[in-house]
Amino acid sequence: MTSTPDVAQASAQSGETVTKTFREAITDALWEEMERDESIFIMGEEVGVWGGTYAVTRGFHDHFGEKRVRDTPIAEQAIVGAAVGAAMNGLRPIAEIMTINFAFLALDALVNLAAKARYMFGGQFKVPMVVRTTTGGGRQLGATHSHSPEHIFAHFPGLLVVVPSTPADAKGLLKAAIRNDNPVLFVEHSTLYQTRGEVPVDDYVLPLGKADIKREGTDVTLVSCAKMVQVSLEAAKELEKEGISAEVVDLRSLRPLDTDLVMESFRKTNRCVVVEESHALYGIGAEVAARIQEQAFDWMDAPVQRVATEDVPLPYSRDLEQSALPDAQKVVNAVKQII
Amino acid sequence: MTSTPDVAQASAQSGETVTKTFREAITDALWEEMERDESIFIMGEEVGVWGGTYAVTRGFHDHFGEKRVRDTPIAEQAIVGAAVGAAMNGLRPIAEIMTINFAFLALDALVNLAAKARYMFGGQFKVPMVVRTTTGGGRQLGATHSHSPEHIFAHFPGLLVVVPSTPADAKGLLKAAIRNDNPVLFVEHSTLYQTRGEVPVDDYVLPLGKADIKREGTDVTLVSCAKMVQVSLEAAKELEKEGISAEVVDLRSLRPLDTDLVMESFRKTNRCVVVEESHALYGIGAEVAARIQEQAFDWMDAPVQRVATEDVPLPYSRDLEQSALPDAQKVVNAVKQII
Amino acid sequence: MALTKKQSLEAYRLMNLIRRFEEKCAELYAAGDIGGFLHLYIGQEAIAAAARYALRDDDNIITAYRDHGIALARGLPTDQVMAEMFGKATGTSKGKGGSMHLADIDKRFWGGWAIVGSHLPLAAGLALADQYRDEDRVTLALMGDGATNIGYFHEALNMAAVWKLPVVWLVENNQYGMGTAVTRASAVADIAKKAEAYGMPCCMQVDGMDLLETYEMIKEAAAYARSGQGSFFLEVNTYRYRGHSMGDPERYRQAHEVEAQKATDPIVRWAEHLKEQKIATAKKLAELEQEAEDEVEAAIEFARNSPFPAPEELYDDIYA
Amino acid sequence: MALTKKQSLEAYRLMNLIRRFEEKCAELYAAGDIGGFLHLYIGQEAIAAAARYALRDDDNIITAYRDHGIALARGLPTDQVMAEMFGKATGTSKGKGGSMHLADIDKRFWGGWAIVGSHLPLAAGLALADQYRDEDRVTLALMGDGATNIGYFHEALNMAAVWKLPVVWLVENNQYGMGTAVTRASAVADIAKKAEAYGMPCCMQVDGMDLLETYEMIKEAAAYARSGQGSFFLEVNTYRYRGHSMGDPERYRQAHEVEAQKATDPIVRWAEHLKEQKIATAKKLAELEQEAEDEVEAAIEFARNSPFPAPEELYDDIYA
Ligand SMILES: Cc1ncc(C[n+]2csc(CCOP(=O)(O)OP(=O)(O)O)c2C)c(N)n1
Ligand SMILES: Cc1ncc(C[n+]2csc(CCOP(=O)(O)OP(=O)(O)O)c2C)c(N)n1
Ligand SMILES: [Mg+2]
Ligand SMILES: [Mg+2]
Repeated sequence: MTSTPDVAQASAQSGETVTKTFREAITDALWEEMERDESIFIMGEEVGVWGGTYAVTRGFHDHFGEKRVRDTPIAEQAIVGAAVGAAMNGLRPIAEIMTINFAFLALDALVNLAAKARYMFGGQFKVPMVVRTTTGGGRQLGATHSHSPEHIFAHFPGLLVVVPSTPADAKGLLKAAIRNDNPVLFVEHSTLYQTRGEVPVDDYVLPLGKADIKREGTDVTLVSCAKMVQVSLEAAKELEKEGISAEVVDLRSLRPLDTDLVMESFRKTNRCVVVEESHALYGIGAEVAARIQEQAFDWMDAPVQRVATEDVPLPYSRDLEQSALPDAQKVVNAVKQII
Repeated sequence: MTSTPDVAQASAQSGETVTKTFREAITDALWEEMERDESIFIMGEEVGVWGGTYAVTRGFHDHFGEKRVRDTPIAEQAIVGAAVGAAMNGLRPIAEIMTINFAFLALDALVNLAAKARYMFGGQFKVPMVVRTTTGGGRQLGATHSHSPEHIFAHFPGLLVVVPSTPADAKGLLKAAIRNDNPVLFVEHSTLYQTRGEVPVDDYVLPLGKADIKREGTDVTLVSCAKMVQVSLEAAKELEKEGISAEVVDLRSLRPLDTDLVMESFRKTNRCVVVEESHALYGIGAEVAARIQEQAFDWMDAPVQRVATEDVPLPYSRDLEQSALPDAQKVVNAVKQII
Repeated sequence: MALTKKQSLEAYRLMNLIRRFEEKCAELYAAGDIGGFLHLYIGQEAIAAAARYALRDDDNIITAYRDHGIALARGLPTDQVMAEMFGKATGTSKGKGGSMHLADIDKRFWGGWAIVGSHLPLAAGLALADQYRDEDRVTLALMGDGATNIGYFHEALNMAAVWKLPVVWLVENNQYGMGTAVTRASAVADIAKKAEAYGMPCCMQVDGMDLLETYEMIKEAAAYARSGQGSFFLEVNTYRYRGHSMGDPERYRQAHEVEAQKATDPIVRWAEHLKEQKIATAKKLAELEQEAEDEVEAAIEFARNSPFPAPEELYDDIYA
Repeated sequence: MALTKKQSLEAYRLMNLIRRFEEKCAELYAAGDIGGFLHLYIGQEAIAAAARYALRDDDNIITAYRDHGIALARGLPTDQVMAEMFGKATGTSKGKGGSMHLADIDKRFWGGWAIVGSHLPLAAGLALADQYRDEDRVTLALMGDGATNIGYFHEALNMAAVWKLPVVWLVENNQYGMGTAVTRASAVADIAKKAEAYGMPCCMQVDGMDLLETYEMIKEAAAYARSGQGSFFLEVNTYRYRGHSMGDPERYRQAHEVEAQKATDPIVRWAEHLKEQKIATAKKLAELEQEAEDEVEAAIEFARNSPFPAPEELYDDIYA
């Protein structure tokens, strides 16, 4: 049995869309929510005067002022911890941890404060907060700055972990995260910020914890999230050239982890490759594979394959780093192993 | 491909054994190693004057002195970080983190310092250190103090993670960990300290990263480690009464994770239940199940089952807490689902 | 600004309540009615009592796992606190928290927290929320001497100082963090010196065995914080008579050290004071002691007769 | 104890080497030869040069990601440092570390480390190992002003103080942690005040634009640490002319602030000093500048002609 939060959210849609970058979609969500609710504020390193190291909160400091857009000292434990305290006491903080690598320092605050505050005191407290952070390798930042360990935070009940892959999802899921009364770790892949996509213009709120089909197909199911959805889609294009039709399922959230769509897809394709950016050991692919054999055993025509980052710290040197990361070719190869 | 350290170690054995508790076995290993090598020292909270909160280092402070048995401030980041620095500079520190819950605070130090120091600088540094810590729920310590997240630390290449289940293994693996030139997280289950078993009297060193069969059987493979080996053995006894023969595989190490024995066993039994103490999501059971379907697909008569801690923070109230933890009955039930 | 006569008597009753409560808990632990870790407050009662009267009822209080004393002082019902010790559904945290995790949101008592130092950024956050809404509450963050060596402490106090958050940081210096004497773990023996790194006004060497002195210092600190000038730091000297938690072998101190400390017992001193000042007769004090004892007995009765949480409550209250 | 003539001239060459190196790195970054994050040391050169001469060659040095200057000062071969920038197999870290992760174990240069503050407990550990073996080395731990707000800082300095570890903690206060001015992030403007929490002797407001003053202070601090009395804390004021890293929009300061700071340029000042003291002629200085420039050019050449790591090196050097 898996514990599940109540994640249904209103989703108003006129159907009208506009092209936006992933970054703009996030900026919009933040801006609109802050305009809507005074109890929301942002805190983090360089979120104010600098405008966010990934330029997501540019202009916020001027517009909302120092009270609601707070530059902090370099103190990840205090950033998350203070956000939890403020959330318990009635505000709706959006804390930013510059990159998820620095969230290692806040693991205790996320797991033992944010995720436990409600249960441990018999439901007295509510912790409506979002911790935004960036993830991902591939930018030659070296071993300490290139982790993608979001599933680790998702291991613990009490904390929701959202991993969007498109501008529209980013907007809809971030709004949902902000409105949710539970702590949410919202993870933005730093190499997605420039990507573009159609985003609903109006108050767009998606349900948290629902996977999504990003491409339909019949021969194999590719399961992934965040940046790896792009890689999967690329692979799907390659495969199409060879007459293999791949369905791409975007998990969108690692807790709750919704694998219903995966099962549905798998019962159709009978084959699956999970594409994940962290190392394979105890990772997303392991969980998805375990669930498939648990829930769709009779539909398995071949073992679920995993494409993950090599089991090495990420090196600086460009080609070497790239060789360690999952790419479309590796996904294609994995598919061919089981088709 | 999984990265593997060179873990072969000498293992001198006269065959003579003596009954010892798990605690004594660890104490012996520490004592003998400290007598053997002056560059080994112990640091941690309450390791000295107190004698270790689990009484493992009782008498060490008097015998080896303050220089080699160092009480530290409450400062997990500095304990691990300073141990890494001392290891880089030629010593062989054994740092103690009182419980693995507090190691959350040292995740960065373990992953970004200990595990990366060698690779990131092109192999210049060596980090021969052990971080000893305790794990496990079931003692009514509440949500923050009852985690068993060792697989999380094992996710990252560079760090070895050892999880012994018997006094003999504890001694042999701890000696191996201390002699190994890589950082090792050595995890002792706090409810195993009182358990007894035969321990070789002489300088007993086991290879790191080798699983072990703790009970032979033919109908189902139970895979586990640490305290869950006990639970699995209990379940095996119950199952025997009903004519089901269970083989119990003890992983003994979560990185390197040796599943060769698991596969061997599985190819014989065609059925497997993984018993793990943490939550199931992205856990040990997921990894083992994923590997079985990858490596022994044709031998699968039924899905691999997972018995894990319920997906809730651990509550204080005794029965409620117990109900959340894996036990023999749950293992038996899981086995019956697939037999 | 001294305590009123009524408060003075109440304080006596309260300190006795805490002590009786703790003594009983020790017994109940031995008997197996209480499990987990149990950290007693015996010897430190004056600090909780002082905080009780020095703060407004709507101020925030947050502390670590050694939380029974301050919880009772804050007015959490003794019944519910004891029921929590027993792990009963009627406990303050429905039996899910236990001794280390008492809380009462209605009393703005934000919990005992068991990871050393982790509640200090929470305190900053609680205060931030009040400051944000222009509410003139103060947050009292109690911590042990050992907690001042951990990173959380530094990050929280620096942040609080930069943002001028209305927090009273109160170190209950009971001379040891588990078995480690202050000077073996802290670079400075006067813990209040650490406040200088945060440019915070501070007060060293407050005598935590003296209810009045402690009361006055907390009151002053709270007034400062409430005035909008920022945080205030208090180092209050005290002593715990019992082990760190149950099962402490106490190799780190001699029995006579503990005995010597009992000479300054806060309850005895307060009794003397009340008698000297003619605030109470010996008989009145004995009555109050009896009341305290009765309250604890009734609480044990309540706890014993309360139900354990139902099995299905396991999955309640994880998410809002 | 002043610098010898030879050292004085070497120091001039060294500071020029660092500056040229950094200027070239900026160009190479723009050209795509260098990737990742690149943090330049321009403006701070005097500190690295001072450390070069104030320490013994067998003392330990450790720093953060802004590490090129101190690496070159420590004598890491310019060729290898540049090759590391390029991610080449001939780099100090075989191309695996990049700009932020230079190291040379033979030179006891223990690396640049990129998680803010994380190298501070490493420094404590390095010093502990020397103390343990009765070796009289000192460890110099360089850090930024921003790093003094993180938990690592507090835990490491407290531990070092309790154990009297021979460390010189040197804050390169370049006025900003990324875009956050010191006073917006730190409770105290005089960062050296933080040393009081650790009972450490300290020195505030060292002029890091003045090579001699900085040299003397580091020398004094190292002598103290070497004498067995424990750690010493130095706050050295400096300024970085360039952005935090490449691509910094620099919204947090005005161009004229940067220009004003250049008036105290450490290299210009040192050139004046050398001329005034008749240690060098303008011609000699120009020669040294040219040498520095040639060395950097040669290093670029070396780096360019070096091979990238072979694909199979990916799995090398994870484990010992
Ligand atoms: C981060 C962390 N490390 C270690 C512990 C174990 N521990 C519990 S209490 C304690 C001592 C705390 O001492 P102090 O802060 O002086 O408080 P006191 O118990 O004296 O009230 C320790 C080390 C913990 N709970 N959390
Ligand atoms: C723990 C952590 N948080 C955040 C960052 C991102 N970051 C890199 S450098 C930096 C500023 C550090 O400033 P300072 O210590 O003053 O050093 P300077 O860059 O000025 O030399 C920040 C916030 C990081 N690397 N590590
Ligand atoms: Mg204490
Ligand atoms: Mg700086």
